[in-house]
Amino acid sequence: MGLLSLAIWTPIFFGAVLLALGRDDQARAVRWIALIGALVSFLVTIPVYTRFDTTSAAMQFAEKAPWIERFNVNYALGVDGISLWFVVLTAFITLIVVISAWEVITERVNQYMGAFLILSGLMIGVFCALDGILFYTFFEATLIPMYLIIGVWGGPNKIYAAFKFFLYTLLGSLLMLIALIYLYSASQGSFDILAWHKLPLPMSAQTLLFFAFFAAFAVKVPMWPVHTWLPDVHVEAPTGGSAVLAAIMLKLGAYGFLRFSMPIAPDAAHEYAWLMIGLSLVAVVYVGLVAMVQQDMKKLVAYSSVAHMGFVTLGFFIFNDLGVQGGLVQMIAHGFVSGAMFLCIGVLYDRVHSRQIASYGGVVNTMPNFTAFALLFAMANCGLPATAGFVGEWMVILGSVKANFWIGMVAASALIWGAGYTLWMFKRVYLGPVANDHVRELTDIGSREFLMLALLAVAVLYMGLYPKPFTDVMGPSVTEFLKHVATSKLPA
Amino acid sequence: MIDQLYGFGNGLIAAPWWTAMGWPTVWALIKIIVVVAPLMGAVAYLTLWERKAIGFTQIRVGPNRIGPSGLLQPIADALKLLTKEIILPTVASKGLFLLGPIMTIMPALAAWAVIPFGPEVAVANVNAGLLFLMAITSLEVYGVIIAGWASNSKYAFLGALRASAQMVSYEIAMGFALVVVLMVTGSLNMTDVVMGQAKGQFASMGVGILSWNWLPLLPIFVVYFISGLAETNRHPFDVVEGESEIVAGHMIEYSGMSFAMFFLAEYANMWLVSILAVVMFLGGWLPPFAALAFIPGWIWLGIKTFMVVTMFLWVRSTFPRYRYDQIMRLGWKIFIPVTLVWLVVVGLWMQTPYNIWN
Amino acid sequence: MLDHFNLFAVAPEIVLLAATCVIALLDLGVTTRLRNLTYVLSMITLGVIALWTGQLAADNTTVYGFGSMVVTDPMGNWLKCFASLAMMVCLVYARPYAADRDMMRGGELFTLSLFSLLGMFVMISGSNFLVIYLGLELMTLSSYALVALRRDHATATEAAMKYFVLGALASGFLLYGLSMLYGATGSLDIGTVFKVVGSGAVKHQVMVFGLVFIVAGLAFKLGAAPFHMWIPDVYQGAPTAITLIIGSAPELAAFAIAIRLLVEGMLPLAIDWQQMLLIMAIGSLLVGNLAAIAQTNLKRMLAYSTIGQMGFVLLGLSCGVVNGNTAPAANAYSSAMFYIVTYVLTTLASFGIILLLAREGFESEEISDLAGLNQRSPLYAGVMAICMFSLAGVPPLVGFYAKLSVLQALVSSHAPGAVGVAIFAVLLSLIGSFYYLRVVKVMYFDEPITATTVSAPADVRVVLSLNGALVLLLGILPGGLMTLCAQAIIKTLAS
Amino acid sequence: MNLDQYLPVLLFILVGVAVGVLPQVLGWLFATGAGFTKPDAQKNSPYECGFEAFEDARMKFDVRYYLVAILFILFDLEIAFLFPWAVALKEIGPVGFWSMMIFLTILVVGFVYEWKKGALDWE
Amino acid sequence: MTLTLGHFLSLGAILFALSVIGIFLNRRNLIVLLMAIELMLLAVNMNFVAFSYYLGDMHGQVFVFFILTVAAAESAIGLAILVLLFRNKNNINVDELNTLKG
Repeated sequence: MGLLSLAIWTPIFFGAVLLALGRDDQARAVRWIALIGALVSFLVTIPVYTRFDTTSAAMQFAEKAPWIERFNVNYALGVDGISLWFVVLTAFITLIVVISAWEVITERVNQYMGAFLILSGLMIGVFCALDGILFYTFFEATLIPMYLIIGVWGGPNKIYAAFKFFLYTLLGSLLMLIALIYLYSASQGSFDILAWHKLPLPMSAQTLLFFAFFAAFAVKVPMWPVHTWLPDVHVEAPTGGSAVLAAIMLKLGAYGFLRFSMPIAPDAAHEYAWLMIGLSLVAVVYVGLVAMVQQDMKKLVAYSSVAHMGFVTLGFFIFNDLGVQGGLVQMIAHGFVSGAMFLCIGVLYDRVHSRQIASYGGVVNTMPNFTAFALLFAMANCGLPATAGFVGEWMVILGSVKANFWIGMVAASALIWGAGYTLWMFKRVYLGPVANDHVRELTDIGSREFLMLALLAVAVLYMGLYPKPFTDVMGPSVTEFLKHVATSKLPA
Repeated sequence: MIDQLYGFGNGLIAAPWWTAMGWPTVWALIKIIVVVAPLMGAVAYLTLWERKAIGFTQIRVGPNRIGPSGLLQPIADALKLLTKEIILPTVASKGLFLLGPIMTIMPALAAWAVIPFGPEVAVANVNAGLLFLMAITSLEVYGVIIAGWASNSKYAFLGALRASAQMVSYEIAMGFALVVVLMVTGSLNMTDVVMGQAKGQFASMGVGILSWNWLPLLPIFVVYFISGLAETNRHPFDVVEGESEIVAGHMIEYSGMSFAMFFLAEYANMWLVSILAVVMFLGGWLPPFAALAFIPGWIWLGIKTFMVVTMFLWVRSTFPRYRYDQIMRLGWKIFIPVTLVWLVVVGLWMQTPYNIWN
Repeated sequence: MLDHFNLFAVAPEIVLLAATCVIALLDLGVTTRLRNLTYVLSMITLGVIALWTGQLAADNTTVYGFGSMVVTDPMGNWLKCFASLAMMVCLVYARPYAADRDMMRGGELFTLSLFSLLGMFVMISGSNFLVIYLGLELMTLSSYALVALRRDHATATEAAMKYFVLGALASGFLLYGLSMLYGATGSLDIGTVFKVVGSGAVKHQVMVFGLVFIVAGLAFKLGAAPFHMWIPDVYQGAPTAITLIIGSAPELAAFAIAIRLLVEGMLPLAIDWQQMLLIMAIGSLLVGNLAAIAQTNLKRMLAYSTIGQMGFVLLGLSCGVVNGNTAPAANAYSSAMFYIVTYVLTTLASFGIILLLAREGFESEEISDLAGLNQRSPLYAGVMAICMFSLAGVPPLVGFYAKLSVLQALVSSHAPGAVGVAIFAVLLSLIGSFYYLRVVKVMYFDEPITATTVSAPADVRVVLSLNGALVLLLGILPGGLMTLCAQAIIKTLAS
Repeated sequence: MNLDQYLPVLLFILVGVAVGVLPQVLGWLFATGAGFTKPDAQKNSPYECGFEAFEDARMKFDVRYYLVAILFILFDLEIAFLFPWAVALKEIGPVGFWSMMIFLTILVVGFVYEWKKGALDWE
Repeated sequence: MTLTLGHFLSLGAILFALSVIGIFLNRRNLIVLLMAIELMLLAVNMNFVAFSYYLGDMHGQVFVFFILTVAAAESAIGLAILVLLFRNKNNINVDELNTLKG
């Protein structure tokens, strides 16, 4: 079994074991097994990074085995510079989520942990898949555990949120399914993504394909105006769900743009770049403004996610090195930061059971250690230098300025909005005098929460201070990617 | 004999339509009347014979007032019935009520169309004769049902239900019996059925009576005869009209000539069943011994039929009435298995070299 | 003709018939409440038949018998194998339910099921209109009686009556079409009909006239709109155990006769019947998916879902021939076969859950009766969830690959408008996923209304778990079954 | 189609109907038509052993009659199957014979089944 | 006037149409419905016999035989269901079959 298979199936195996054997009266054992599973899964991904050849743009650790011979579907896996970091990130975040749920989840623990572990495996699968159907399978399969996570452990309005999440994303991906089948037919019976990259396609076909993929990925990213599911879902999802959703699931969409839309339909991508850029900018500015008026912390972070993802798509569609790499870095950084933000909110929510900004005030007085972490993550969220958030945003802004000054201008304004809503929220929640009795009774974070936040903090700082390992990995692949995208696929 | 008349009528009127349609129709009508008229007479006198026969069994004389030895009794009965009022019960369904007797008498008569009275002598010597018989006699049930339903009387209704259930039950046994006859005959034509019995070892030795079907198919013959009793709702299967419980069954509301129709039909059916028994099991018009071949076939047929029909009367005067559940048990649990078994036996027999029906 | 008997061609049928007769007679002496002897014998029979037909199918040979009135080919054998297995599973699920509802005073549940299966076998084997018709009737007559098996239940008898009337109507339609085709081609033999139809010697209008009736009759049997009206009523009204029996294996047989009549008999008329099937497919997708949303009764919802799923099967059947080119045929029909086989598998499990949850005096028919099932029994909730997600077409469950293969066949046929139809189908299945999700929601998100634990006999537990696992497993590894269907269809088309 | 032989059959049926109709008409003419009738409510009411007829006679009746009807339909059809077989038995040889034996075996299975089930019991 | 195939087919078609109309328009009595179904099968038989005769092919008549048998079995089951229905609902009106209409 190859490394990537191991990375995919280890968490799924542990998840299945938990589902099959776990019982609530053995919650303790279940938690430990889950932790071991998450840890092992994370450790398995380490060699993927360490053994990765950063000089090559080719798919590495490739695996290929016939899966559905009837349709020439293969179990084809591989990572390149674009996808490598997401594999590691996913396993990492899962580990964090398992820790975060340790004492919080008391009912059906095995199902909660199992769902996250399986989800983790599936998401790694999405990033590794080199076959259209395999990709689609993983892509869609993630909906099931997430649907259950939101629906079972979510907030009061969880059912609405779960349905909205499922149906929204399903709608988009079904159109993608048609696109995949169309490509299968157009490529004389192949579901190989890399083969599709080389497939010449007329403009009309490219346009249709582009929009079919757009339907799937834009919803997932989510881009304005199909982002409306995200705040609802984040609000209702349990902490771990929100964290995974923001940290990784959104990246599936953005990743899809890089893997499918742009290389398969490069001409259409160029043609409709204006649209993508426009939507991204709207996301960055408008959604940033919307975030500012939120009363609910989770909603605020959710809108901020939309805005940050706007940066990612913006970076992709300005078609230059800085932009694409910046987008990728931003994705990873956002994975750490938004995950951390949601976990912070979770920490508060576990104690006070409210997400309203108004319910808090002066938390710093009772939870000093926690506030320190929260401050760090808030800084990262608004893109302060030396944090992870800074690197990506800065690269994207530079890239867009290179492409078009005004786009750069507008994008840069996002820094202001980001600082505005994040810091304002920070001030209202953490600073000032103790607002009420709930806050007065708060106890500071324990060692479990400390560990979890510390891990994330290290990651955020490391990435902010020393982004080279990230950009090194991406470099060749991004260059290759841009070269590929720049070549027209229209039949001569 | 009768056939020679055919050419005679043909020349009467010279017109194409006449030879094509007209004459055959007229001729067929003549033949029918030749059959029906004596039949009606036979039916009428069967009633007398029945009363006489029962009288004899019970050591009394029977009807003896009208005519010499009561010989005009049937005619008196007919006249009486003719002048009786036909009552239409107010709650009855009028149309069906009148249809009932017609549906009863029609099959009883129409079945005679295929009965052979001699070699090739039948009103219609059709190839599917036996099938036609099955079909037309099955219609008998309709008359009963319609009469019982239309009367809208509880006794009539119950009687009709019983009668129909009984008739259809025994029709199965009868059907199986016919199938066995068919197996050995290999033809649905009634004449063939009779001629099939003219062959065989005993027939060639001059004792044709032993070659007739009744001997090798004895169980079937017995089943057929008893089923015939049940089919015609005759004693001891007459719970249908059992006077002591449901008065007259489906006929209770009928009077005058309407009632007479049921009566006629019942006796016509007795004749029918008898002549069928003769045709299928007792060699039809064949003489029992070659030595007696000088007597014409139709006389043999008449003698045999008379004997069988007399057995009906004999049975009536001898046996007590069955209970209804006993009737059903006899039909379903005894006759059907017996006929099935005999069917298989005969079939196997025909596969062996000892097959006597080649 | 008598020398062409070739009893080998119908050997499994003969054994099945004999075994059924023996079981029926032995059952007369059985007095136990659960009819253990009958049950065990039925299981053994079905198991043997399934293995045997599977073995025959694996041999990959085509044998004609009785003057080519019957044929055993891989497609038929596989369908028979699956039908026997499905019937086995049905009976395992149905037995406790039936025993609780006074439906097992006699062993008719088993014997009628076996006879129904025999009818399916005959249908599947039929290579002659007469044989197909007889098989069809044997199957449906047994089904009518099965639906009416619960004698004291007004709704069940009403369902039986409706099923009977509409089923008879369907047979009448089919027969009328067959008579027309017989008149037009002068033969009842499907092979000869094919030749005559292909020769173009017969007036097109006559054949199309007959074809319309045949397609209508088939659509009745498959439950495709606009001939679907019996499905919801019968599914809801019949005792759940019987709903399971009539909703699973017979679909396989209906598919088989669709292939036999339309493809083997009238492929040259494909251009005509494909249009009809396509319209019915679209209608079924619309009716099934839209009407299902409004249902609160789980069985009725599954009935509408069946109609919707049949729409996909018909889509698969309707794209085999494009512009007279039969190249896409194998692909199209094998996708339809895969679809229907997996659909039956999923249906078995979902109705199995309903049966499992039903207790004496409680039917568990409403969707709300599933509330909080996850808390009461995570395993069964999991199985049900797997089924629902599979029916909704979410990977990695088998339902997705079924939809994929049908859509793939549709798009790859390059028929004009195929992509449009595919998108339409996909959008409707999105609507469909809403009501499937609702079931999952009720099971997982709602609080249980009763605290009773779910208990079931060991055989039901094991089979149900296996069934659910199979839906998942076939989703993860669908290739084998797909290849199997493809080879079977190719072999059938070649002969 | 040579149906000449069936003309007399048809005519015979018609005559049968006529024989059913004519006497009734005659009877009506003689008795009713001649004005001898004296209908009254009692006479025209259904016979109830002297009791008043108080309800419609078309009531529910025993389900066993249905059972008999159903069984009859089935058995009668088996006989219909046997008819052509019996006619042709001499030509079809052992194969034909044994085919029907198989059929009869199945029939007997059904027969035994219903017997044991009590469908043939009238009590 | 000679009878042609067309006449028989027309008769078959008329009978068939009558029976279909009978099934769909009959709102009163289930027995009538059963009879309509039988009529439908007879219409088909008419077709088969006519075709069989004009084609000079026996198979059609064999088919008729089987249809008759099946029709009998069908009516037997239909009657049985009808009896059950009557016992459960105390009437056999088509209109009363309405508990199952969601």
